[in-house]
Amino acid sequence: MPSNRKTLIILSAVGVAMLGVGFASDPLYDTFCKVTGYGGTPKIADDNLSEVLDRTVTVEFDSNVAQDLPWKFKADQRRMDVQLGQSGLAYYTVKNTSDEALTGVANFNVMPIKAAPFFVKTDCFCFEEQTIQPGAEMSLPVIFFVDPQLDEDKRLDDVKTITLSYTFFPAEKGTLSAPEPAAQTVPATN
Amino acid sequence: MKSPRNNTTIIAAVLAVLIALVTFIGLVTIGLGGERGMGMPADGGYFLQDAATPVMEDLTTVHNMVFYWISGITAFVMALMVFIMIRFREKANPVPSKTTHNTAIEVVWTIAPVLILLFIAVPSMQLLYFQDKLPETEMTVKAVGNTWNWSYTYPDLENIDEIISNPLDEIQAKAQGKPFLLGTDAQLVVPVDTNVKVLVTSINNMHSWTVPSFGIKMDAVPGIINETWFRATREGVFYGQCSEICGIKHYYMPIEVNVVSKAEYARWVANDGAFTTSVAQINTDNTLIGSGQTAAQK
Amino acid sequence: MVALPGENTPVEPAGYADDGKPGFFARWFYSTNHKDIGTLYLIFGIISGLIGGFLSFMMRMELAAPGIDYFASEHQYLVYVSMHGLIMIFFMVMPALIGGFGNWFVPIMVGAPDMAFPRMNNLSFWLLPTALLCLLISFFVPGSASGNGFGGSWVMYPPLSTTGSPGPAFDFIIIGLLAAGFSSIFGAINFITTILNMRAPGMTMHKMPLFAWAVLVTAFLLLLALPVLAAALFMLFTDRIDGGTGFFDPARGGDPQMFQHLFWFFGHPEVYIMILPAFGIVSHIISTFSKKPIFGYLGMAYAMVAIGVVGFVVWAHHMYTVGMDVNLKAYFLAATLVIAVPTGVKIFSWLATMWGGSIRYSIPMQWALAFIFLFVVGGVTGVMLANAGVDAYLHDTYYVVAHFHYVLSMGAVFGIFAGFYYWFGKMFGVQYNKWLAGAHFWLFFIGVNVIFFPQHFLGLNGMPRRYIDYPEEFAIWNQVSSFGAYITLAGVAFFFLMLIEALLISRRRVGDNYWGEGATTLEWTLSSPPPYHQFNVLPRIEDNKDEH
Amino acid sequence: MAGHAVEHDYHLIPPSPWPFLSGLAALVWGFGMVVFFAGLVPRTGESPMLEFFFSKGLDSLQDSYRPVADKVGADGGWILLVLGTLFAAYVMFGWWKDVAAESRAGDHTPVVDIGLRYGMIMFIMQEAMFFVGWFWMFFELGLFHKMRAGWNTDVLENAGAYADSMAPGIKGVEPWNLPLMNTIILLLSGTTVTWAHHALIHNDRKGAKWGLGLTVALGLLFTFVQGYEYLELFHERTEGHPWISTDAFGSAFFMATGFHGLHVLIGTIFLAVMFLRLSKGGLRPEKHFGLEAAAWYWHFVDVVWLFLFAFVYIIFAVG
Repeated sequence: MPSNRKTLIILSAVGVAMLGVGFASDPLYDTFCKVTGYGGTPKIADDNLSEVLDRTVTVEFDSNVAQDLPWKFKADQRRMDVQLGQSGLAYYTVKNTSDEALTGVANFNVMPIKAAPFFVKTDCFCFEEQTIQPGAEMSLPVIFFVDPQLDEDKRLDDVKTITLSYTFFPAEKGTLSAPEPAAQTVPATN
Repeated sequence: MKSPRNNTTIIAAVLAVLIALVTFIGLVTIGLGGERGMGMPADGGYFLQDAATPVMEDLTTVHNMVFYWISGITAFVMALMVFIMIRFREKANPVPSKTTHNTAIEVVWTIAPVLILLFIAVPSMQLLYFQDKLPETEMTVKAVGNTWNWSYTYPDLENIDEIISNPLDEIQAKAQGKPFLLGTDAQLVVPVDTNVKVLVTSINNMHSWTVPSFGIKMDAVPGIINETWFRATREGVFYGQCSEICGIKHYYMPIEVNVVSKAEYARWVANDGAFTTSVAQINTDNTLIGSGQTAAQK
Repeated sequence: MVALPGENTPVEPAGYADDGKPGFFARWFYSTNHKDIGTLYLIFGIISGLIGGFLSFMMRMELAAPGIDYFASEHQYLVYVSMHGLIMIFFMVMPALIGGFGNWFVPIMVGAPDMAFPRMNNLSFWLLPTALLCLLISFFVPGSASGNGFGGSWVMYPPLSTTGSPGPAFDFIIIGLLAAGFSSIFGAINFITTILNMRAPGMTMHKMPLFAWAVLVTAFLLLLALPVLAAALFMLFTDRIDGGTGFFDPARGGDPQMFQHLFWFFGHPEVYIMILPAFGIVSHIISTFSKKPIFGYLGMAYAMVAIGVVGFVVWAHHMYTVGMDVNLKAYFLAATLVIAVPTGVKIFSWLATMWGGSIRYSIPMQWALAFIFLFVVGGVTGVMLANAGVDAYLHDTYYVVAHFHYVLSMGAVFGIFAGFYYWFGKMFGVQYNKWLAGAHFWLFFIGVNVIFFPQHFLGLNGMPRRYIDYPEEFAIWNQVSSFGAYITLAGVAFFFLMLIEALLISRRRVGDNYWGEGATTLEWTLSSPPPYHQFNVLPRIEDNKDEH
Repeated sequence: MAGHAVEHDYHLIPPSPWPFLSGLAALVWGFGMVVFFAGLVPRTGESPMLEFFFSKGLDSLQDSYRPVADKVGADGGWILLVLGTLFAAYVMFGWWKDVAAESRAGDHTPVVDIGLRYGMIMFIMQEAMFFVGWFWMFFELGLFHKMRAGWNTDVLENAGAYADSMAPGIKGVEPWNLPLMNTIILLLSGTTVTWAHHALIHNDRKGAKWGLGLTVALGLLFTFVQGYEYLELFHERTEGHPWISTDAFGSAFFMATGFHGLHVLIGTIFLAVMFLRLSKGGLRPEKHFGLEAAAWYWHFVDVVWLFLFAFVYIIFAVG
């Protein structure tokens, strides 16, 4: 069947070519990135480059500690007035009140929900393991700004206050980070 | 249809109308006339608890409005069924008709529900947005669900410690004159006529912070902070119960909110969270603000 | 026994007695016959119903008075609550309605000799005992530190179902539900293929009986909703493994509320899965006993399709209080209200079918009429609950319990019993005792109303669900409600008396079409019971001038 | 009526043991899953029945969280799991052998054949919905959850910003490396399976065998590459980039790609069986639904991969 043979040949050629491109893609991509600079974007939002508006919102800071983590966790300031687009720097303090080194990890959320998309953190301690020695204290900074685009949305006209809330959870044994010297004493995972 | 068997038709129609009227009037008078629990369920009650916030007042209004509609629909369907069941029973109507279509009526019973639903949807939406939109709140309380109790903090008041609100057992409840399974050993204290923002979260399982008289039910989810608000318009103690299954003591983690006058609240705050000793007179004009409260409101 | 047309006509035993039926074991365990499998499903449904009913009866006993009287622990009560829900939904209503009646009558109604995949049909059935066994095992293995069994309700929300119930009890439930899910998916594939591919010559989609339509829509709902539940259950399963995943673990960036979305994306279509086949059955019964064709057949069929479609986009109305964005709530409010429209079309079409008819109040007709009325009551409270604002008060109270028991315990279950009495003679070749069946109906009808109507009051007064103990203020209506449970139990007793009397003692034979002129679908052209393989010569559906 | 001879083309099947045995196999397998992954850990004295059967592996449940170590694979659950899997494999083998035999016996008339097609389409539909669940979870983690938690608004406008929108700690996998290769492998295998199908239609059995064989080989290659990638990712984890299976993104990544990998395996086996049948002289040019079903399934797996590649890999790409 000549037609089939032809198909076979064409397909094989295409296949080999594709495989070749596949294997070559890694060096090619690397070169591409080197040339264009594309791809190496940092993880957290870039610096705050937005213009600053007159409208002010109050950011309130809230903190929680989940069960089974004997830590004290407080925001150093209860609230902070920021203009839209203006960067804010806030600190939280967390203290280990137990007598063993413990590791925790924080998650965060923002209320009201509709304002959350406009609340941008440029630096944040969330989802990073924090290991604290017994009785030790740690100060955790968070840098944020409220996107001025918030002002353009009519739905958000009533937003005067934004609550930023962090919750510390005990980090599970060996799941979050490679063993570091400090993390050797693993909390009883309970 | 056959030539009308007058008697049957008349009897059926009269009965149907009677039953519809009885159903509707009965449902509406009994259903909306029940005793209303004041801050807690009424004994043997069968109606919403009394409203202590504007949200709950609206909620009651919407509920009643919908209740009229659904009672009417139920009564109407009942009447139709009764009429049909009597008029078209085998004996009264031995030869069935073979009608299978009537476009007009099919259109009517598609359009009519749409209109009714529109009538229902509009106030319902208004209530929904009213509930959701936080007004300028004058103070904040935070309720945290735990297995199995609630704890309350006043983020703005440095001198008030965390209030751990444990349920009272039967003997304690009796001794303190509080209802068993509703009473707690430590209440949440808020002033009357004040917009209170409530932050709700949990530190383990999910819970739900509920005060029926306030029209509030907000799930407490670990790692997520939810916010809602209320403005109590009358003083008194208001009870609620956890409303999201959270483990074995789900039934045993009540909520108790004490709404006091502004003066009383100021005294309570000045007293570091105790009602016992009276404190120097406080100017009632600016009572609301406790020591730690700053300028949440401009 | 009132003489019904045809029921005294003796049926000649020839024709089906030794129609190539295999021996007992091969017939019932290796079965590839849709009628035998349907019977197995019905028996399975009855057994599960007994178990689930026992659980609910114990709950009502406990709740009859304040205080904890019967249960060993609060945990045990929650286990009963959870298992009652799961068993009734997955192992009673679904097997009976879809597996039982669907298997028995969908092939016959579309004029097919059997299901499209007879072997897979049996697989659907045999996964269910496995699944039920897994659920029953979970009673006896540790659930949480508080005791054996899983006490997180049928909705299985994490973290209560992950870190809150670390024992293997819940893993058994996951496996059981996965097995039941696959059973239903295979069943759905089978039904869809049967209905689309095996209709008799001349049987166009628009001539297909409404029960077949109902099962078709149901099957699509199953096919599209269950895999999502399977994915969610897998997520729960791996979340529960040590060092496993963190989908619902906020500490790892997961979201506990996401499970609720996945669950209700399945869970809301699920309630239509349970009620749509009942709609189909009731349509036939109303038409048969009014001696009139269905009014607005096309409207009825497409109303079911509409309910199925809209049913997929309203799931989050179960989650008004979790802290959703208000615009989402508003959308779900509106979408949920829309469902009332096709439902209303169905109700009014049934009434219009009866209008001008010549109504005979046989036992199935009584169940069907009760179904309509109770479904209306349950439906209108659904309209109340759809209002997101009002739901802030009523969510997770007994009002919700009353609502969904009105549409399921009285909707779906009344549909099941209606179908059971309607087709009893057709399935088993013998007729029930009208008096026993009547007693069953009336006791059951009164009983369930006494149980569930007061629960509206409890909910309005503020009593939350899943409570083993409650403040004294709720005592009166709880007592009434529990009293209803005793009445219902008596009704169930009459059901079994009826079964014993009809199947074992009297064995009154019935003819082909024992309901007479109103019964027009194909099953009435067959003997009672039908031959082991029906339609060796396919029936030919003629154009009916009454149709459009 | 019963007296008549069968005059329709439908396929009535005699009683078959396979469904019943499938139920049993599912029971064994399910038990194995629970025992293997969860362990049977009754509180002392609470489960006499289980203690009787599994007394060796019993552990006590100390508090509300299960102890971390030694649970996975404990209690001899793997024996049950393997037994269940073998049992299930045996049942499937027996079942499909029957089906193939029936097909050869001419039971699959045109109308039955159409039914089989319907069945396969429905099956693929439900598989698609299964993946909808995983993708939904994925988008929730990528979009909505971050939306609630604070997130850039311009993420919808460009992929780079989308990647930035993830919470710190969430890292994607480099897409233009092994994943791209896998994409090409799968796309290629899609063409080879089509080739096989067309060759069979033209009764070019040799070509069909070549096409199928190549497809199977490419499927295996995909699995191999995927396994290698997993290995690398696990390796990365031990070197301090611990996102896999620890945070929710890692969970979604692993479970979604893992289930896809499982489907690739199933599809490969499906195709391999077709290859064997073809080699043994089965599958005629005018009648080869088994092969078609395998091809459909393979294309489905392919499409799922494209979605995974686009959303899981590219959008969450790390630089």
